[in-house]
Amino acid sequence: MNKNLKKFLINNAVPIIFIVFSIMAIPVSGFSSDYLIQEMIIRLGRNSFLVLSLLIPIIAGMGLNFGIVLGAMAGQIGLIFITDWQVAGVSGMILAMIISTPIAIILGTLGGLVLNKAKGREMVTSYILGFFINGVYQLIVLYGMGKIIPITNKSILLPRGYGIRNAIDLNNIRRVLDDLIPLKIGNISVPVATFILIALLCLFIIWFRKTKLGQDMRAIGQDMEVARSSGINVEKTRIISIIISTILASYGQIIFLQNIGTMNTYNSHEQIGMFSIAALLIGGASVIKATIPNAFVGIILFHLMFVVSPRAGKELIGQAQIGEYFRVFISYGIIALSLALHSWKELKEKERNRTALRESLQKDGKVES
Amino acid sequence: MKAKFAEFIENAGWPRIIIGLFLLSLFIMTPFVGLRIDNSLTDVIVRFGMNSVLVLSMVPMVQAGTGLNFGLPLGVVAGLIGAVTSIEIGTKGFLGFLTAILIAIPFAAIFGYGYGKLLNKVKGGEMMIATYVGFSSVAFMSILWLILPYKSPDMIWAYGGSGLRTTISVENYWFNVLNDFLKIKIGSHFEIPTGMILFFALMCLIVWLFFRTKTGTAITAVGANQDFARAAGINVDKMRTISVVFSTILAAVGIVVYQQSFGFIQLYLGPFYMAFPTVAAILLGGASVHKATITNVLIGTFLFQGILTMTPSVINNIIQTDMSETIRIIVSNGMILYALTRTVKAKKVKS
Amino acid sequence: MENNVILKLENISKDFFGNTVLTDINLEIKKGEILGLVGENGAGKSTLMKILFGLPEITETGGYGGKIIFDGKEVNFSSPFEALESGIGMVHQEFSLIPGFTTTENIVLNRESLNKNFLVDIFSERMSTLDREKMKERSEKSIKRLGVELDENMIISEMPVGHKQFTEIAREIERSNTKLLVLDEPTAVLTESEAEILLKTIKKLSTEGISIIFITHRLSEIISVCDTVSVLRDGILVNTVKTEETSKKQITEWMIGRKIDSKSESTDKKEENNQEIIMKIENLWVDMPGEIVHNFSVDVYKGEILGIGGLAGQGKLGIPNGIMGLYKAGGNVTFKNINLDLNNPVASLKKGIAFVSEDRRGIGLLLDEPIDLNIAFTAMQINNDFIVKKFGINWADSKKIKKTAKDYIEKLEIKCISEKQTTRQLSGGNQQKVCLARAFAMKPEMLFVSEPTRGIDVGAKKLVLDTLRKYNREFGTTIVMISSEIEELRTISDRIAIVSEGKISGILPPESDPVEFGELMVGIKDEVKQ
Amino acid sequence: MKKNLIRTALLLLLIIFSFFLYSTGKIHYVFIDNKTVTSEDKTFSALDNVSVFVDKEDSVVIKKRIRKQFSVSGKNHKITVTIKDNDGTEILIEKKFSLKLSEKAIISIPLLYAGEENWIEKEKFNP
Repeated sequence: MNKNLKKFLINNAVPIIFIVFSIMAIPVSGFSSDYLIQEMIIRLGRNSFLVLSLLIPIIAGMGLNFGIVLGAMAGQIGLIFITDWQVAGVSGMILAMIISTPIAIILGTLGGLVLNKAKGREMVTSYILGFFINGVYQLIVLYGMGKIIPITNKSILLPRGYGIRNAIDLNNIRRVLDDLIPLKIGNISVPVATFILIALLCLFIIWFRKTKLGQDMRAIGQDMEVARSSGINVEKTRIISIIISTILASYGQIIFLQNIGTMNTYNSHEQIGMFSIAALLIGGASVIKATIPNAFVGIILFHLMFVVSPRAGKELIGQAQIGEYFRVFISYGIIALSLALHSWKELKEKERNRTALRESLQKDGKVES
Repeated sequence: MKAKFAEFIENAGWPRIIIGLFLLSLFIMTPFVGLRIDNSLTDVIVRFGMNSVLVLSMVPMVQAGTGLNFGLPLGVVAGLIGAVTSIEIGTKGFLGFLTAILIAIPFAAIFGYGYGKLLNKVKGGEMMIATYVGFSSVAFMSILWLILPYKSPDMIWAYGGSGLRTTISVENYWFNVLNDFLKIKIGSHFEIPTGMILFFALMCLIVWLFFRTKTGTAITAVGANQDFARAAGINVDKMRTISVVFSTILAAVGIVVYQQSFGFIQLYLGPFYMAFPTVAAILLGGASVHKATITNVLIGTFLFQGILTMTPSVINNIIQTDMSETIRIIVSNGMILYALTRTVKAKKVKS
Repeated sequence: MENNVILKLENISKDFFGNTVLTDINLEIKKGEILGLVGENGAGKSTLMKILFGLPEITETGGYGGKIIFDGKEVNFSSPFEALESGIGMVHQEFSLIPGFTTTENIVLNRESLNKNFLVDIFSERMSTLDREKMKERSEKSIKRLGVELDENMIISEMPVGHKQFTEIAREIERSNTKLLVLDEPTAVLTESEAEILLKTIKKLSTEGISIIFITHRLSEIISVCDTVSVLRDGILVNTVKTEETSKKQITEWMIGRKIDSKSESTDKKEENNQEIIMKIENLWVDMPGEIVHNFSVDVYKGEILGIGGLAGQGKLGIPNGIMGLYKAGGNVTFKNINLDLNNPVASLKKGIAFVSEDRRGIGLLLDEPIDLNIAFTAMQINNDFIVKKFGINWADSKKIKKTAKDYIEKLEIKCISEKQTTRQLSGGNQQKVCLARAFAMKPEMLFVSEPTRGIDVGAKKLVLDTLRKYNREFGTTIVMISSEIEELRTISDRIAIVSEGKISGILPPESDPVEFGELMVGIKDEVKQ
Repeated sequence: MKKNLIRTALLLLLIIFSFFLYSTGKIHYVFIDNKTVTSEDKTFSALDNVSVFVDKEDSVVIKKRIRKQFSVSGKNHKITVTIKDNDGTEILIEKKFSLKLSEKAIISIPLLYAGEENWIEKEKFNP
């Protein structure tokens, strides 16, 4: 029992530290519980889809997919088009998703192909890939749109006549999903439709794990060579996992932005990968294992810190800035720490495997210890 | 002949050749779009000098097999500590510059030591972790910039807020001390920042000499083949740590050189993305994830900075659009991506 | 009787770029028959199996000659998957299992029972969900057929080695059509009790009509389980006999055979010298994957060349790697009567023990560094040779390095453009010479040389061996040479120790009858006194 | 073959669905005037106390000589106008109209109030 408790504490060290931190920081910040609950509900609705989009590549052993920014860009292109065509409401949102899907498939395939060439260092490669595609995105959106790609709505173009403006007002679809089924509990409003969509995604992921494709991904994630020798098409499966993740991320970004209501054409996607990954890791996930509860717990804890720390910093030291830097530090620090712990464990595991053969022989009495 | 040409392409890699040709065509176009080539060259040389030491700081780590130093910001913040402290003390001119470096070095050494220890624990996953170590160190230092008790009126917010400013001018302290040292001026448009180039040459010499010592040789072996080194009785972890410390110190020195030419110290989130262009530059120069030489630094910095300086002016004049930022993003990240996807085969998988 | 034959190999031959490895192999396996396949390393067993399975490396190197008739039809598989599909199963030495999967999941890996749904019609078969119950049923059935106790819900990584082996076999026979099963040294990693169960299983499978090709070095297993045994030697099928008509001794003779007439030509025999012990190895164990050593003891005399031979995987390579601190090791090793600190590469090197590794490209060389650095490196780091001290800093003495490198290039006839050429560009033989040069540059008192002639051509082989002997005679350096080629050991060694199953099975003078070596290798002869 | 057929059919469905989404989500501008207009030599003067809502949006008061812009999405729309007479009685007018994809509508309250046929004017709309 005691041992189990210890194991539980060690396995969940990261979320526990964050819970303790939040418990201490919340009273200092002086936020009301209503406010915080409302904030958390909003942020859950906003971010869950993006964070959940990370899960499938983890199953396939490709680590944390920093490449979900590719999906985010696909989603934004969809949003640019529906804003240009002036399609509003839920129809507009779904149309944006439909438009972004083929783009996400293309980007996902590209990402998968690149990552297949960089086995063993998928994470850093997908990270850089995000930056690279961001350049291509800029090229298309900032220079191509309005010149090569027709844009009829002059109001979203830069004054020079081509290129999309830095900020686009998403008035047409602002909160359309969140407010589709209105529900208010006390002072707190709940975006029911968004949560239904998230629940559907969770069901999809659970179901997906039970499919043949999911099983193949699990096999590849654990031992690529064995999977290959059993006849599984490793490369193709890995590409599919990235495609799925990218598509989900593009939908996630659309949901995210319909909640926010404005889109920073050239920035909105940049931090998405980092924040989603930090949230997932804070929820107790690792590079090789992540569950749906990890995602939700992580979003709540991460955003609790995000909301609370600037105010707590201000109350404590009189400077909100400190809290802001603190949360940046935590987001990056937690990723560094999680990755380091994972690498370290992996190295230990390798060492242990090297001596495992001997241990088994010792057990049989073949070798003296 | 044909085979030789093919071999050259194979060795250099298409991206490098394309970028080289692109830069060449930019230079050729310069006079036709109404720009002065000597002016452009001066710009390129100055920016080359500014960034060269930072790029050079990649060499020890790559050579030790620790991968590309995406944790460069860690060294940079050490350099920042040196720079602001030197201004706080108030030393000016070359002495101020030297003070900055001398203060920065011990900090860089301490940071580098811890960083090296960490990287030893995560062999195989260095690059991603290094990236985030760099990021978090920048964020952590941001907190410190707010609360450290610096007093110099040139550095703190004028309107009573506490903490240091985001950009601090070094104008009154050691602006251009290297650039102006023995500066050669030819005509009214061409200048060579001799001092900065000499300083860079000195740094190169130090690195070059270092790899000719017993320790340096051992580090080369560790980077080239860890198993070989271990079999030859080398303490692999120690060698890796030494090289990380060395890289971090060079990065700290590098940022001070950068600042004296740039004229400003950028604090807070300024050094955040510093690592990427630097990594891209050395890769552009022909380095790989496993091997980097001083020649790679020279070629890479020149090509990279050349493109950064030339594209805005030349391309701007041709198509009346400033695409330089976009081109920078595509070129630098494309280069890193190329290196990451290419060298994976050469890496030996240990059982 | 004739239509009972499941697999027939007719005149199979194979060469790799003119180097013949198999000549006219004719083999027949009947339904339910167990065929033992034996032969020394490099006799052609694995090549034969690769041909049977249609491995790409066979077709890439020009295919093979002869015919394979399986189940009445001539076949020519272009990939192992085709072979599997037609009913040939293979259990490799290395486990091919997914560590985090259960027994069941591994047994039906990539052949899972599926439930269809509408998405299958839109996307692909892979959108079906797994039918776990059916999978469980299938694996239970398969385990039952093996006649072993296996928990079908256990995770592979938590299993003992034996169970993993059984899981692999269960997977192969779970294919409904498996008619022939190839087991490649399945007992090598098993404990004795596990091996016994495995042998029983093999017999049980054969009674069910599955034919089995059983590859092993343990002749007693062959005798106890196989119906027939085929012996390969130098790519020729020496003999195929019923096991009851033969004996271990006879099989051994067939395996080693040819060497009986080639007498050892150890020309300049050393006259008996003193028996001063330079290194005493007692109860050494080494944990090197694939080369486990346990309870290995031997005395090495000063100035001698001690050969260590044995079949692959029996542990001979583990000995130098353990003593040099490259793999975890334990036991007592004294060098010149002083205890040697194991697990510490520096300790052995500092004492003047050098090692030329069998893994030339892996740990023997810095492939992208020049020849001269490769030669001088260890001596520089360990003995502080090739170093000049200036301003309190140890600098590499490039002049001396260059000179020494040039010396060795000349002495060992290393073919290169200059001493600055990278070793990657050298041929295998010349790379080996660089490795030797590095060891010599350390001026060692004792030298371990592991498989020095592996993968190099005949001319270079002779030169390497001559160099070793010359070095031994000139400087009195004690040399311990590990090689899988007994012939080579006999030409150079003063004594030859044979390792079997991780320990010494005997020490023989080089003039001994080759059959005796063979018997020691396969572990027939128990204790042979020196 | 069967799979391809199904896929093609689904793709077509998706495209049709997209058009459906486009037509239901497309924004139209409806301009509502409360200005005095002259039509067929008759003058219809602007009204006091007019409040309007189109589809489900909150009602908006349109003062005299004012034009208000509404944006609505989809094809079929309903305009509801509440006018308070000088004596305080409320008159409620409900009208349905539909717009093609690239049309905007200009609705005149006085005409609508007077029950004229040309209360609505549809125009091609280019943003």
